[in-house]
Amino acid sequence: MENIIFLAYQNLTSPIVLCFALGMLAAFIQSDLSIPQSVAKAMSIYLLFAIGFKGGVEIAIQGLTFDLAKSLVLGIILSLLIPWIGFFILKATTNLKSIDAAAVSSHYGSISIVTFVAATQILKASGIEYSGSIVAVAAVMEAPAIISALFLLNWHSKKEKEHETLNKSTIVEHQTPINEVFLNGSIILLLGAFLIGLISGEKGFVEIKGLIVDPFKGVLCFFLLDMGLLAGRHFKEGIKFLNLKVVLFGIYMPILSALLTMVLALILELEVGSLALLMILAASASYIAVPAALRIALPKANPAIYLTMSLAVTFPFNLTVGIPLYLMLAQMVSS
Amino acid sequence: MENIIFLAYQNLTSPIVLCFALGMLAAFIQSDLSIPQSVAKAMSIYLLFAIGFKGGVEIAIQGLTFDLAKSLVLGIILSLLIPWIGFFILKATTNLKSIDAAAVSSHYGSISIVTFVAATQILKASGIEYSGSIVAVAAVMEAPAIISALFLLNWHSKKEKEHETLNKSTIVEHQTPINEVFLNGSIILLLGAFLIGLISGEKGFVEIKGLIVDPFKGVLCFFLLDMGLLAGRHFKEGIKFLNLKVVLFGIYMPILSALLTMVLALILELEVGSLALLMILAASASYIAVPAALRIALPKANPAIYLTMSLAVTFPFNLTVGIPLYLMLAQMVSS
Amino acid sequence: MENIIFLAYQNLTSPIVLCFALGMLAAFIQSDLSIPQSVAKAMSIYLLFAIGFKGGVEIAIQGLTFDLAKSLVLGIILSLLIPWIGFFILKATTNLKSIDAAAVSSHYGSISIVTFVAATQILKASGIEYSGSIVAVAAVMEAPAIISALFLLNWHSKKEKEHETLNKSTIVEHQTPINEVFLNGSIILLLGAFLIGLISGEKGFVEIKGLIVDPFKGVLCFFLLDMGLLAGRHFKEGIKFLNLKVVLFGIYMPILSALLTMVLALILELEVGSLALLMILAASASYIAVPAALRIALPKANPAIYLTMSLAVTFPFNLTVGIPLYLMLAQMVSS
Amino acid sequence: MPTHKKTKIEILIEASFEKKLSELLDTLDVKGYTVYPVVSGKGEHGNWSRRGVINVVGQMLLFITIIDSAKAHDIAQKIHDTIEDHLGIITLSEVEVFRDKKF
Amino acid sequence: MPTHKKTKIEILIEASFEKKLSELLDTLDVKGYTVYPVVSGKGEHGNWSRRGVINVVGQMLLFITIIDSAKAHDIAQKIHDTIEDHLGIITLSEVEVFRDKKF
Amino acid sequence: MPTHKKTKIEILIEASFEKKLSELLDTLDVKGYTVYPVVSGKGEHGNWSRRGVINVVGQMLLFITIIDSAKAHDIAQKIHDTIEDHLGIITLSEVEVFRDKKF
Ligand SMILES: Nc1ncnc2c1ncn2[C@@H]1O[C@H](COP(=O)(O)O)[C@@H](O)[C@H]1O
Ligand SMILES: Nc1ncnc2c1ncn2[C@@H]1O[C@H](COP(=O)(O)O)[C@@H](O)[C@H]1O
Ligand SMILES: Nc1ncnc2c1ncn2[C@@H]1O[C@H](COP(=O)(O)O)[C@@H](O)[C@H]1O
Ligand code: NA
Ligand code: NA
Ligand code: NA
Repeated sequence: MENIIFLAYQNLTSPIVLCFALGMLAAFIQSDLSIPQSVAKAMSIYLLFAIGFKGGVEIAIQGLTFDLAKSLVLGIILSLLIPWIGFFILKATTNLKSIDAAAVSSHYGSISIVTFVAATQILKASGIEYSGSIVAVAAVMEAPAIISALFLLNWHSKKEKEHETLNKSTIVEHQTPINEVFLNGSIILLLGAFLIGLISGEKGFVEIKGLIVDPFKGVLCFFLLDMGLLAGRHFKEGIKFLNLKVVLFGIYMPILSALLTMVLALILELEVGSLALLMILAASASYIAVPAALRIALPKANPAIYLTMSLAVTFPFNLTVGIPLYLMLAQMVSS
Repeated sequence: MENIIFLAYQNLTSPIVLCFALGMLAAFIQSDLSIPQSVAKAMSIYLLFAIGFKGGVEIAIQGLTFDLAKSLVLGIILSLLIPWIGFFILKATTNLKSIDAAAVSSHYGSISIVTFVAATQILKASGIEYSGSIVAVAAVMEAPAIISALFLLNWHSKKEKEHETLNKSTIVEHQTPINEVFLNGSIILLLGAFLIGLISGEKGFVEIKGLIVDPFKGVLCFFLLDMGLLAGRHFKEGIKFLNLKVVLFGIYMPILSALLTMVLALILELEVGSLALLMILAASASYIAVPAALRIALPKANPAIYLTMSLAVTFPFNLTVGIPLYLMLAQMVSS
Repeated sequence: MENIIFLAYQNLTSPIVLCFALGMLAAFIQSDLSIPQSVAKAMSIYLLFAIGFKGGVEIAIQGLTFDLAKSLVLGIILSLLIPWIGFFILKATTNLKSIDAAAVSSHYGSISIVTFVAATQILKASGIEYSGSIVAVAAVMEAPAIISALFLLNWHSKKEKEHETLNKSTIVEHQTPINEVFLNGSIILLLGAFLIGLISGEKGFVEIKGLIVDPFKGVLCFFLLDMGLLAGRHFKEGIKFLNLKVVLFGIYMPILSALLTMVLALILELEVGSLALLMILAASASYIAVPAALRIALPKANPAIYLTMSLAVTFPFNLTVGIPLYLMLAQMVSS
Repeated sequence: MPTHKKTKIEILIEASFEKKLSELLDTLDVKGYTVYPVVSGKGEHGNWSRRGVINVVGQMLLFITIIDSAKAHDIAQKIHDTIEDHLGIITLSEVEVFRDKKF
Repeated sequence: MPTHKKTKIEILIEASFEKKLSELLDTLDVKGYTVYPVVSGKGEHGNWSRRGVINVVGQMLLFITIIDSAKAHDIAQKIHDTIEDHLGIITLSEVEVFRDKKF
Repeated sequence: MPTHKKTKIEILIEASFEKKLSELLDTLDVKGYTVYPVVSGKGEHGNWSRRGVINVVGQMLLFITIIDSAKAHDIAQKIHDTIEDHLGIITLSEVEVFRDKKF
């Protein structure tokens, strides 16, 4: 208990979380503070490259571990599974349309890389060991959730045909975006950087450490400042599309995903660091790759709903409360 | 005397000042050299955050000093007072319209954060101790000058009513912009970073030092390159709106403000570092927050006049000659 | 022989070359990965400033060497000479129009600063000493090639008048762009940074080392990622304008230029580091300054041809195969 | 689907006045508008350019709104009068749209 | 040189649909088009702004194509029908050009 | 206030030619112009895009100038002839303005 209070305190007073809070505050009081879009994009490229690269270097040094192999399999399973769970919960507890329920739940199957990175910082601070190579799991978890959601929507709409008449265009265009997800810049970058790290190894690491490691945490701060601005603005615009039951889903669903991961991981006997990070990946919700893909695949789904959920509800929750919570759980079950 | 020559030499051969000179030169010879606007904005966000944060960390370590408290009070007084002095001098010595005189002088009551940062670099180089927390004074000095200028214009236009018939729209809209000044991104950022530094303290500092401290001076160089380009281009376009008397004001007014600060600071018995930085803040003129606010509050004032004055006359003067001068004065009176 | 294999291996597994490869790959598979234009421009400003500055600092420390003086003269000669050689080869072996042949060959007389920087990284890795001041040679080689090409085109069109009737507008506007080449942002920046390094010397170097040196190689990686994307996209769009003979020119011409440099340098007795870098400068082809100038000077020349040649054929060749090759040659003749 | 004649009002205005103009349009009978970036320009008051400006002072934006032609002149007139000090230029032209009710 | 009357179609559309609209235009009888950036806007569905968005969702672009007036209405109609879900607005207007054959 | 009919000339041109076109407009009887950014386009000569270009070669800009209709055709013709090599397209259309003298 003391432990979690300490972790939570550590977390809430870290510059990273405080920068996010500053961004949210600035958005709420309508300040004109903003980070240029091109710079925000550059920071996200930097962060993706840096963690991908470091992950690859770790494998180059340690070799491929069995732990990582197991984590990869588990990650894909979770990414496919979570959208189904989320969909049925949303249909049972809220009045969201099927298409919006599918869209929202596919975000929870996919992942948020910034949540992952923020978590690794706390892991480090609390002295829990983990391998940077887990970032490979993050990469493989991005896309399956989207496929899963489109599949379930198809299945659902067939099943419901007699009751509900879904507009034909609801389910068109399912084919096209899958390719585009795999060609999505952030996935290519993450995997590419991973490979570059793997090939150039420790020698390469030493060469570019001055950019990839030293300023990393500072860049993360600025990125979270921008995320705070964004989350705040989305919250203000988007909250009118959500009712309390939908907002609550954005809070208990990540906890549920983390618990599910914990149970499955126990069967697979993962190490505590991998376990904690996998729980966090499962609990996090996408706000970049998935919205971009769904806007094309499911144009009738309302982006205000899914973006507000993942960006303005679940992301802040995970960043402040979720991460220390999952971490404590991971430590408890592992010891 | 030797001292000031040494200081001036140090200053003029520092990469910071040389970069500014390169920018001005490039503008004068019409090179197409330019730094993308979004990157310039990102650099200014970085600089504001870094100095705000470091200021907060210093208070977290040293505690709030009496010196800082006194400096804060003095800063607000100066910011309110200087526009009045500037206004009467301008009305007495130049043919500027009242509205332009008020607009120009309000810039001199407010501050230029880059001038402040450049000065801290020289303080460091000359071994004078100062507390980074003085940046809090910079934050509180931004806005009062604007309020002061609007107030004095109102007062002046009432007084002059029988002689001069000021267009009604000259004095409308005085209310709106005050809010906007406080919500201005740079002020929120400076204060926010200050608080983040205060809360996360030394631990937070160590975490993000790799971005906030190590490349700081280099970023300052690139920022000053951009400032030089800007100042050069403004000078070429704007000089036709200024006559010699107005240009001279841009040189003696900062000296006057610095001397006034020196006198008031002696009464308050400030330490030499704080004194020097306060003199520099008083001497510096705003070219971001104030122009943005005045363009709305006083649309009839000519932006070419006030921007050219603060950006292309006073800023270069302070950067090259002013800073070493004020510094030497501060050292003289303190010893 | 072992040496070149080792060098080539070192080169091909360096993060720099791998990042370039990742960019090309992403372009070929049509990923939407892209680095914002303003950030790419900022990186190029950073790189130019950093190498210019470091070059100046080295002269400030070592003084002007005779080796550098000889290199400067040789650089200018090469920049003037190579376009003529290239032009006659292109006219003899390909069906390019005279204007396109002149345009292409002027790119090969000028230089690519990124190729130069990439080469210095390998020199360092292989322990060959060189002086950063050679960057001054890069600066003086940018422009003469353009003048040379315009001159030769004029001469050629006069000579050919009886056979070929060149459209009058082919040879207009030769005067204007020369100025603009010297005012080109990248040349001003390179020379300006060189001077700043020279004046502020080691003291200035220490001040901004945290930005100019430590993250340098990492920034170079990101820049090459962007270059890869660009080269890949240019290749796809531009290859249809080129036939095999033209593409081959993009590969043997740099080797020829490097050999020519080697011979001339032997006469001048350059040191091995300078020799290697001069060979690389001669072998590299411009894709920034020259295209911008020629688009105005020779509007009838097809930019798809010259940009594809220098960016998508010669740059990748030099980066992967050329640099280790020239380096090995330089070591062979010097020992 | 038939098309319907509407009027397009284009307003070139200082960027520092963006918020005020949006507020003004909200009070007028305007159902929507779109804002476009501007790079540079030249007029009686000389040159300006977005490049190398440190803040919104000295930048411009283009507001475009498509409205019922019957109301267009009056609305344009009101905009013109209110923002005169921050105005670049204001023009009206004719366009056709599909969705009559939307504008 | 005489000028020729053509029709200009302007399509304000979500940025995430850029690729699809390009593909659609390629299949229609359109000889060229140009895409312009957009900063922000307001309509029935509320405000949006390019600033502070993390990816293409929530950004817009303006496609402009100049075509033969005889075909314009049909082509505009087809575009309208296909991209309805991602549409901001679509307008037609008259312009004159020098090179008749080009459009 | 009554409105006055003017002609709007729109010139899509290579960015590398920006300075030359400005200089050309200064020599013609043009009282002002505004330059807008362009993202990408497609025409006879294939695709181009502002994204991922390393310098001005391969980018475009849109110049717009509003002038007296009586002079418009001649001026447009002159622009067309001078910049042909760097031209995207050039169009003329009709607009109304309030300030007759300004254009
Ligand atoms: N005739 C015109 N055509 C297009 N844009 C114009 C025209 N006149 C002025 N402008 C634009 O309006 C801005 C302000 O105009 P002015 O107040 O005349 O300096 C200029 O910088 C241009 O961007
Ligand atoms: N009357 C209008 N004039 C100009 N732009 C409009 C208009 N109505 C809508 N728009 C643009 O189209 C976008 C979507 O419109 P809506 O679907 O009505 O929210 C808005 O955000 C505006 O950018
Ligand atoms: N019909 C058209 N409508 C709009 N823009 C066009 C059209 N044709 C050409 N363009 C623009 O002009 C550029 C050059 O055209 P082109 O010379 O035909 O390749 C294209 O890339 C487009 O941006
Ligand atoms: Na997840
Ligand atoms: Na001041
Ligand atoms: Na060369």
